Amino acid sequence: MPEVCDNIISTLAPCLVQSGTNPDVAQFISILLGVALIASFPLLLVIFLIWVERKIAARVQDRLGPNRVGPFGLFQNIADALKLIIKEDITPAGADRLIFNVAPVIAMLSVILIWAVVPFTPYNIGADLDIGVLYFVAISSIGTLAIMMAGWSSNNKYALLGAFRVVAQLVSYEVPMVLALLVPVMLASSMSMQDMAFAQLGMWFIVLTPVSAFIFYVSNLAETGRAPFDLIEAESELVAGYNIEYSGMKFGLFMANEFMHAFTANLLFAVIFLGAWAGPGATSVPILGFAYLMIKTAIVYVPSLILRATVPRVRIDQMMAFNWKFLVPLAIVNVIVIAFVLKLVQVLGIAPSPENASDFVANIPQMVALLLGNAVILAAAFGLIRGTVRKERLTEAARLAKRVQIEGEKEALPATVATH
Amino acid sequence: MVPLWMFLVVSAAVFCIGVYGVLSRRNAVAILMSIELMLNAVNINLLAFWRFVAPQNMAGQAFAAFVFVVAAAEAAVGLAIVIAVYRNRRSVIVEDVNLLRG
Amino acid sequence: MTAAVNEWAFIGVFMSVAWILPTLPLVVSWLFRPRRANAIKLQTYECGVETVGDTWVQFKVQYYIYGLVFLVFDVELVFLFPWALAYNQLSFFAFGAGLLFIFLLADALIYAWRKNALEWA
Amino acid sequence: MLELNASTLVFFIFAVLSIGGALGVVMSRNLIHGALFLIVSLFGGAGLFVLLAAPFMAAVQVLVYIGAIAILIIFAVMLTRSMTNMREVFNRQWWVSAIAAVILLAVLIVGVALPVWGPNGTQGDMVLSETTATIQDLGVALVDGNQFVLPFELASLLLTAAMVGAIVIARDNE
Repeated sequence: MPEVCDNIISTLAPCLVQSGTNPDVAQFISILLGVALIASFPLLLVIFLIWVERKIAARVQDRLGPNRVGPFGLFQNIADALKLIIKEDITPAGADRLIFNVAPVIAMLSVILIWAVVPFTPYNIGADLDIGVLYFVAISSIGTLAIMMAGWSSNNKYALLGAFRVVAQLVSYEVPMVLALLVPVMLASSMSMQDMAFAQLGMWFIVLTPVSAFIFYVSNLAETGRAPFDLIEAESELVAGYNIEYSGMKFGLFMANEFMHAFTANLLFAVIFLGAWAGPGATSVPILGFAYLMIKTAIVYVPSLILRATVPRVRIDQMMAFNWKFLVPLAIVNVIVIAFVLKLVQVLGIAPSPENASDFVANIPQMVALLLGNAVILAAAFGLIRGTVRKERLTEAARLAKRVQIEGEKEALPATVATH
Repeated sequence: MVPLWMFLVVSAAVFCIGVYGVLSRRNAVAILMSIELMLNAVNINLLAFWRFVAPQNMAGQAFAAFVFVVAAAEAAVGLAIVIAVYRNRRSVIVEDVNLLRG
Repeated sequence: MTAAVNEWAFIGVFMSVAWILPTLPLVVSWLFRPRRANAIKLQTYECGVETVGDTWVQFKVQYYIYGLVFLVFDVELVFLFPWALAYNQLSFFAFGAGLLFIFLLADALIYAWRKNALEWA
Repeated sequence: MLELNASTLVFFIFAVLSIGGALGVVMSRNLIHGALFLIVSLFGGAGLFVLLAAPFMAAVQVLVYIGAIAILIIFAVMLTRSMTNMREVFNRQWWVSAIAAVILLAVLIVGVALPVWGPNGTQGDMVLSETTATIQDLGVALVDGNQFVLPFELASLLLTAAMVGAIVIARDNE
């Protein structure tokens, strides 16, 4: 009947059953269609993303960027993909062929699979797993493995060394990221992505826990190898890391994967902290929710591109120190303080009840309490950073002064000898 | 749903392969990997019994979580010992490492 | 139950189908690309000079230390995620229990910090 | 006894991954291949956990084993250069171990598959309960004073001790 078949995506299965298909087969067909849609969307998107990134980087650096192929150079990346496809592909001698070829596919898979749990609209989500948050963390950790495989199987010491550096960076920054994720889980009382989106109808989590959002955003920059943490690529000093032996389309997969991963990470930020599809009219017109999600993602994605084009790269020891000595302690303190405030809010009875959780006004007392907690954390963190930086500057200045003094004495020495 | 005993057979097979690896490999890292296999078999067993016998009781899942802790601690310390031994003896073959035999 | 099974069926189908998409360009490229390999071309790339020695050079133990600290924090999450999930239903005692848990782990981090195990040097 | 449907098929896929990966671990000459086989085996285990309605444990399996322990093992292989001198994989008593393992396996299979030691779930009519405890219940149980709060804190203590110990052992003292 037409009223059943109006929304092709969400009601395909009942529609097929009505036209006489076996229910199991209908279910399978609808699942397959959903998979094909969700899996191919990021791959098509990435062509556009690379164009956006090149255009923005060009604008920041006062260049034009791609502007020859197609309108505004839109088809430049299709031309690049064609070039990569017909390029000779070299598997170096002594490489472990199977692992060498499988690694780029696994790297890309680890990003595509994340899209299965992204709630696009209130009604359209690939799989609303009850462990959604943990699912995407687990899947991302497979990407680390793919990098290790790529670096090892190349039979090149620089590739292996690069892979080691990358893996050390990725595993380090996973710790604050996951610790920061504990707070949204606590607030939503659920790990399902869709529940998390619904829990933010009243108030976005970025308002409730800006510190978690900050930690998540920064560690996502590092996880995806974006500036200022792009030591994975480091084109000006290392040329490349783990993917140095890759050429042709396999290299293309790694490169496209990097862009896709960056976008996916920002998409997750939008889902977990910016309320996913939430916005006026999203529940009645699902496509509007999808548009909101994409707009929110773009709002956090574009600054990361501008950041990439402007800031210099940090040193690896600075990067590790920033993670272990600042982000991880901050994330731990954040979890403790938020847990305490939440319990306090609950005991005082000013927490929004499940009935009015989606009401903005009911959320205000809790928001104020949480924001106070966040302000305390931020003030403490800021004070600590200032103290550390001042100490560092003083020791550096003392070191410099000492060196100047020693050199001055060296120069003065012959003169004193001469007077005697 | 597949019956309980088939899960147990899979778990038993993985466990016995792990036992074989521990008893027969010469490389210390390989032995540690075999131990990880055995712990994983234990986890399959715990969760299978939890699902089939007492799904409302939390004990099965909680025990499995503690097995994860033990596995992680074992891997961390075991591999650290392997690295330390390699630094002193330049070998990870267990038969070459007989410091305690005097 | 059936709903959850459907969700996991989706993930299963996704995993068994999604690898085709990245493999497809590799296959197309395999069909069209030239094959003119020779021994020099297949050499390990090392800034234009011939590679010296074994690929398995000795690595710093520092990498292992980072992996180790990561592993410990990763396993901690096995416990903290259920704790955070059930947090709203829990009493104040649960906050204390979680606090003690986190403090014990923070100890480990402080120890590593004091021993300079977190320095990249 | 066993009807052929989707869940049975999925079970067999994961069982083969689990056992095949395990065989790969003990047989492979190259330790990096061994570590990758270990990952395959553990991934199969994670699939079995999903079938057993414990998806949380499956995610943890991927996160902890594949994301952390496997990486640690690969680091250790590289640090000890165990790849290079691998002429003999097995020790001299390998056949004794093989016999012992096969006997153990036979005993275990008899124990679990044949009802020699009482009823054991081989009955096809065993009814599976539809409701299982959720992750929330696990969270409640972990900090409940009457259930697992002591092991919960002890787990943290064990991890701390393991980390301190491993750092002391692994570091160069020069």
